[in-house]
Amino acid sequence: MINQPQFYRQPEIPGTFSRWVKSFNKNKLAVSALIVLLVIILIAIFAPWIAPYDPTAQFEELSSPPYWYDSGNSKYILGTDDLGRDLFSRLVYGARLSLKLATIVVLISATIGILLGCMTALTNIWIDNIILRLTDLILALPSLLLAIVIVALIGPGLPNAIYAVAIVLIPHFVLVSRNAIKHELNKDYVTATILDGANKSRLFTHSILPNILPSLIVQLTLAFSTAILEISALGFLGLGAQPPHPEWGTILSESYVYITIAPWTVTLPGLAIFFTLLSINLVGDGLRDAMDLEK
Amino acid sequence: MIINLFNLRLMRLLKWIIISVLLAGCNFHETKSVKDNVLVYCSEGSPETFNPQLSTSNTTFDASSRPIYNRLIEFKPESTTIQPSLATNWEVSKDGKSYTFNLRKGVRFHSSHYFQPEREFNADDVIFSFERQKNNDHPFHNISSLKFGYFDSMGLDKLINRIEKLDDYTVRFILNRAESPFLSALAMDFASILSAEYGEHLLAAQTPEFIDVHPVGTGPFQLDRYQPDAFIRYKANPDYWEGKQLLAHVIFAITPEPSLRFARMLAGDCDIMAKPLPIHIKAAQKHDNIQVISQPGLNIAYLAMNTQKPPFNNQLVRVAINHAINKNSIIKAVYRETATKAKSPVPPNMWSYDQSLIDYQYNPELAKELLLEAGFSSGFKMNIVTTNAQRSYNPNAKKMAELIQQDLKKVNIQVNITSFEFGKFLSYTSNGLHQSALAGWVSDNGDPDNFFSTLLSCNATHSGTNAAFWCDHSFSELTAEARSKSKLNERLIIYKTLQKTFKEAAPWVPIAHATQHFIVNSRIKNFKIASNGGAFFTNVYLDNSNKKSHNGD
Amino acid sequence: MHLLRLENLSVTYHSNNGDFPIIERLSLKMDMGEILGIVGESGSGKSILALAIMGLLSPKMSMRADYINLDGQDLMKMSHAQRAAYVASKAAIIFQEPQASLNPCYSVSSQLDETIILHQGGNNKLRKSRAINLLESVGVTQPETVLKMYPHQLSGGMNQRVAIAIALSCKPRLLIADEPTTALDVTIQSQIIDLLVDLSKAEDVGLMLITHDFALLSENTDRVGVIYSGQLMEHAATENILSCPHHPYTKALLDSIPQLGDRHIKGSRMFALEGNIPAIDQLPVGCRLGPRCPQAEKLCVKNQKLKTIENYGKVRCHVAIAHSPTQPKDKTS
Amino acid sequence: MTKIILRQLIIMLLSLITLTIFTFSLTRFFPVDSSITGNANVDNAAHLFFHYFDYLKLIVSGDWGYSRINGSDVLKDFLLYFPATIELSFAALIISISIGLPLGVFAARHKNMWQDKLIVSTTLVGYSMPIFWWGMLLVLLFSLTLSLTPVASRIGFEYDILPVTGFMLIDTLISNKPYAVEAFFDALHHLILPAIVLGTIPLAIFTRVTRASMIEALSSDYIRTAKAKGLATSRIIWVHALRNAMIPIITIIGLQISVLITGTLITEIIFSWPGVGKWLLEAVYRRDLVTIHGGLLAIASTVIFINMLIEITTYLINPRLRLQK
Repeated sequence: MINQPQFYRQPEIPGTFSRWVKSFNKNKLAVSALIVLLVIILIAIFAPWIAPYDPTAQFEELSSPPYWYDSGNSKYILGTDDLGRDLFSRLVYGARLSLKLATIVVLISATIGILLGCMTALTNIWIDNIILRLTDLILALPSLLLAIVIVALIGPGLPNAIYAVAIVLIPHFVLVSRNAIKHELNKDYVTATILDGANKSRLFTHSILPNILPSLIVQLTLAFSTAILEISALGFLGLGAQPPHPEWGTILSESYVYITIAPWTVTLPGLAIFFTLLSINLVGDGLRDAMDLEK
Repeated sequence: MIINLFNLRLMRLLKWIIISVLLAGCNFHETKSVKDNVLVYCSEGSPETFNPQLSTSNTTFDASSRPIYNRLIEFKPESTTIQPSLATNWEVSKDGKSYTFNLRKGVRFHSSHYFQPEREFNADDVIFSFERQKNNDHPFHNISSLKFGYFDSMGLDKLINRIEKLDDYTVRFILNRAESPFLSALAMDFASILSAEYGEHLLAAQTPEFIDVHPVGTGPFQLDRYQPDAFIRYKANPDYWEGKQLLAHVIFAITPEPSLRFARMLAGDCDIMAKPLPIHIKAAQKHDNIQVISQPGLNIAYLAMNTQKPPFNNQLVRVAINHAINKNSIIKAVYRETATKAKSPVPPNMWSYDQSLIDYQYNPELAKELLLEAGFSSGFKMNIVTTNAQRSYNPNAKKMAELIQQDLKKVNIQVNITSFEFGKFLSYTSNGLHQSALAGWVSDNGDPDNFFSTLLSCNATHSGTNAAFWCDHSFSELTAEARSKSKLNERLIIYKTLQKTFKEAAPWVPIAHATQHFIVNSRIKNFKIASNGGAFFTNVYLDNSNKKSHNGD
Repeated sequence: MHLLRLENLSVTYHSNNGDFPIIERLSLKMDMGEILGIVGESGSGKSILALAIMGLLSPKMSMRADYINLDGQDLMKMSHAQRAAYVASKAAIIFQEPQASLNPCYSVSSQLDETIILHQGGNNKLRKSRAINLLESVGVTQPETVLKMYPHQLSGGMNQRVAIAIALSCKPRLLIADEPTTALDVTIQSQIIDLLVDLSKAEDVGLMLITHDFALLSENTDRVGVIYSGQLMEHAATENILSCPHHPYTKALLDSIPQLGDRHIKGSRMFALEGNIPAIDQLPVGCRLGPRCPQAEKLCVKNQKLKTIENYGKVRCHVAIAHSPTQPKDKTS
Repeated sequence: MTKIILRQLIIMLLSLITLTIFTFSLTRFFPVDSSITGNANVDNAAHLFFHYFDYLKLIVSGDWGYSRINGSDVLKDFLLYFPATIELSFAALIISISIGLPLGVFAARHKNMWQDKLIVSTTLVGYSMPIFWWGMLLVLLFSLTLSLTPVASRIGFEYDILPVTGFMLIDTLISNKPYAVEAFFDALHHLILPAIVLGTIPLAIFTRVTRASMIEALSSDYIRTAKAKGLATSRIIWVHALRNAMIPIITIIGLQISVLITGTLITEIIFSWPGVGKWLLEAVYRRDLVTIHGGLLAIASTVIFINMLIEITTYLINPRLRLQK
């Protein structure tokens, strides 16, 4: 600015990351959801210190309602289930279990999915086509159905449920990373980098990766909530975690029998799943908006 | 070409459709006249077949033998006393080897769109029904993939020498040896009488397998329509020999999920609910229009330890497990006090029960010492196999397994629970693949032999009903001896000895004898429970005088 | 009699961070059949002015005015619905992107027909012949074929002709053309402008031609308004402005037109203003042009008023007024 | 037009072939039934290829094997249970579209106002709802506490309705029983709650998508043109904006088929609804691999078929694609 008078100030242009943070912070709903999510994560981490009892320990009081009921017992804040296990402790340990399982699932599927996605995007058109066809097919199928079939084939139980959900989530990562990379590859700046003589790995780490990161982050949160939902759905259907594991879906399926007699054993675990999912989805939505991504 | 679906008029139409649907949902609570002579029974599962010869499951009997068929002689409801049915009277020879039955005249088989009988019931039908099960060359012997469970396991193929038709209305059974429970056996469900004429008809049509699918019997109801896993419809048999039933229809609403069954009961969708959970019994007492009908069951729920597999080949370990399990807490949590604690293989209301038998007391410390003695100072890992199906002797085997898991943890035994669907559970355990299993038994004929030889004899290890695979030859011989005696006293003495032997060997942890319950709408009158826990719809009627509104209290 | 008179029109943008003025106290006059050019950079608010007159502002904006007199009626005194109906019958607008401003899901005939039903009605046959006439009048050579087509099947110029036809179908007294040629090829541009000017003259329709391109205005308009950052900077007869621009901004705009052929002085550089038009949340104090103005001085920090210069027009710049150039020509309105 | 349909048919065929290769390899890894897979121990690739063709022949001829549990024909079973699932899904779809569409339009028109914010946050709640819990909650509230709706199944057991079409609402009406109309309303009454449960997540998604694409449509130039023409607001919204917004919405409706099928698996279990989902899950519990194989194949083919229909519909309603040069 050659002749700009000093009394006029120049606007600042913030960096990408701080712009995301600023934009995310503006979304009050997303910020409060993030806080809730952090609380849930803390509960999961510190479960042994937070839970008053062992999640499988059985007490004398069977199906004791939460303490705010007239017949409630203050020893058990959220009451006990039909075997006299403290529901609060079970839910707290359930948070630990659910988050742990979801993390494992997402790690497995993200690693495999992103690797496959990069491979397909950066290699020849035939492999790309084949993998694309396959992921399209799998994506068209209902993921829970596929997970159920996989569990049915390899047998019910926690490890198998994890594999099933992870397998089901892989195509999402393949597709998202592949599309994001392809999209970036077509842009002029990448051509410019290639013309500048960058090799493939440098091109990938310095030019492409930073630009596909937003899509991957959003896909990660999405996968995380899907993983929690499907693991608990499998648990509910009796195909995932088996009792006495305090998995939320498993607790729900166990207590469905008592819906008429002890409704809190149905409402509370569901509420836990619901709030976790809601906060993850809100955070994901906030991230998507902040990073200005389209669906 | 453009389908302009989205104009205003269509939107308005859509709005009206929604409103009318919602209204339809709301204003539909007037009492239903259709229900006035229809009984809806919420049953616990689909029958495997409509032929009781091919089953050992009460679910199948409820749906087949009791409504559709009759037997020569039958148990009175609520008891194990025998009464005439298709046979009006009978005679037993002095050597106990020959049974002669005089048959009822004027009994007609069901007439339906798939079969119209041309003659009445006679001796040929009796012979047909038993020959099918006994004779390997009978054209109907091999048509089903299912086995003649009771006939074979009770050894009737070896027991019955031949069946003679003396005339159209007289039949004689000749046995190879004297056997006192034989008469009870003939009153059991598998001894139902099928139509020989229908059999010929099906053979001619080359569809013999229909005999088990489209049943023709003489019973009070005939099959109307069946949709697997959904419902069974029966209609009253207009020609029933005792007179047409007051109920026009009986409908089985197949509802395996017990809480759903109870919810349907509360909503008035069901008139009778099978196998309520113990908690439902407590909850049902709060409602005026429903009542609980119960009867002590002739059953046992037990933990069978596979004595062929370590560590349960060691008697000390088995006793230790007996000491380690807290039956009281199981009866409290699983049965909600609707069962009695078990110590013998037979239930207390069975005539051979030994009151004086001493049970192993709950004592984890003693259990630990016994384990130490047996060489398991640091405990061991074991597997319990259960079923996720609800059984009349065990409302929730998975829960029971979890409780046992907790108890055994206290004596350093790590328990792993595997739960199977019931059919899978049976095949798994009868092949002896399990280390231990939560099994159970319901008496079929009120005879203690049904427990001792079926569950604990060496023969039963082959047929798979001996879930502990415990084979004590002297024990087995004694059960055979008791069977051949006709005097009750002599048998009683043997059974008491057997119970003591059983207790010492401890192949099981006997856990509980469950009380049988049905929850019944108060408009149902004259509903009775069979001694084996099944439901009787014969002579049931409805009292609609105080019609309650559909949405109840 | 004036076709359009605005007095103190202000448009405010309501955002989460507060309210910002987009147009400030703008006054304008247009005669019947007059061609008025509105010129300014992108973001100056000239399109908003058009939308405000048509009543098409987004819900995030609100407008105030002492009065907006369109063909003898004050729009500000009407209810919302009345106003919409009245404006639609008196004025029409065409936009920058001809393809985007037509609904991609409907054929030309249905979009044209819709307005004909609204304003003239008549039976199917009558309406069709009217549509064909309209298309012919905007220079479409095969109106029958074009009627059956969808916007994406037509070229940009053709779409703009269709848009003009639709605009004309309500027989407007005022036609606002908001950058009607920016998105078009250069060869098509002049065709469209000529068409608009011819139509305006033939049917005595007032034409408000909004553009950022002074070159377009110079030959076709009667008068020109220069807008910068929501304010009218200069408003005068076209020849006056061309011959003797007062406002530094107008000068800068005129200087930035590349001269071709004879008019091009060899070796001269094209003039360009430094910087950008200020963002609405970062308006400078005083004169809006201040930070970019080559003639800025300390007094510019004070608010500038639009003042009339005899025999010339109106100018908002105290420097320009103080150093008012020599005799302007005679003609003023 | 015929070209497009042909193209879509070829795409569908390719997807179906991919699917059968997938299911065929499943039967290889997990021997399902020798009648379907042939001899299980073949290592020769050429043999494998021929076996695949034998398998394909069986599948095409409708011989999908027999259930291991009750010996019934798997394809016949599927067709028996399928109408119940269709009826439920269709009802759910109608509910979610007929509420979601107007709601999304309403939210878009009140963009960023409190009505919009309320709707958007409600849809987020609906979107995050674990359907099995939601089903239980509604049963607890409407059936058990308020006694407004029946607990389970398709119709009251007292009504004897012969399955002619398999669609209960139709079968009741064409039945010659004296209580046909009464039975129809009873069936409708049974349908409401499960349909609401099943429709909740699609409803949330439709509302969001409708809102987003309506906002986009409403901010476009042609809407400004339409307003300038002086068209009535209702015409602008429902004719001009919605018509354009429908294009992405139809695509999303297609994607919801997957969500609906996932939902039916769980809804049918909760409401004891005799449909494909319940049938398949029973098979899973019994490890009836033949039925599982058939169920997967049938459901996946259905999804592929519906996707094709949706693709064709998008072509039909989008002139830009339909009239490509």
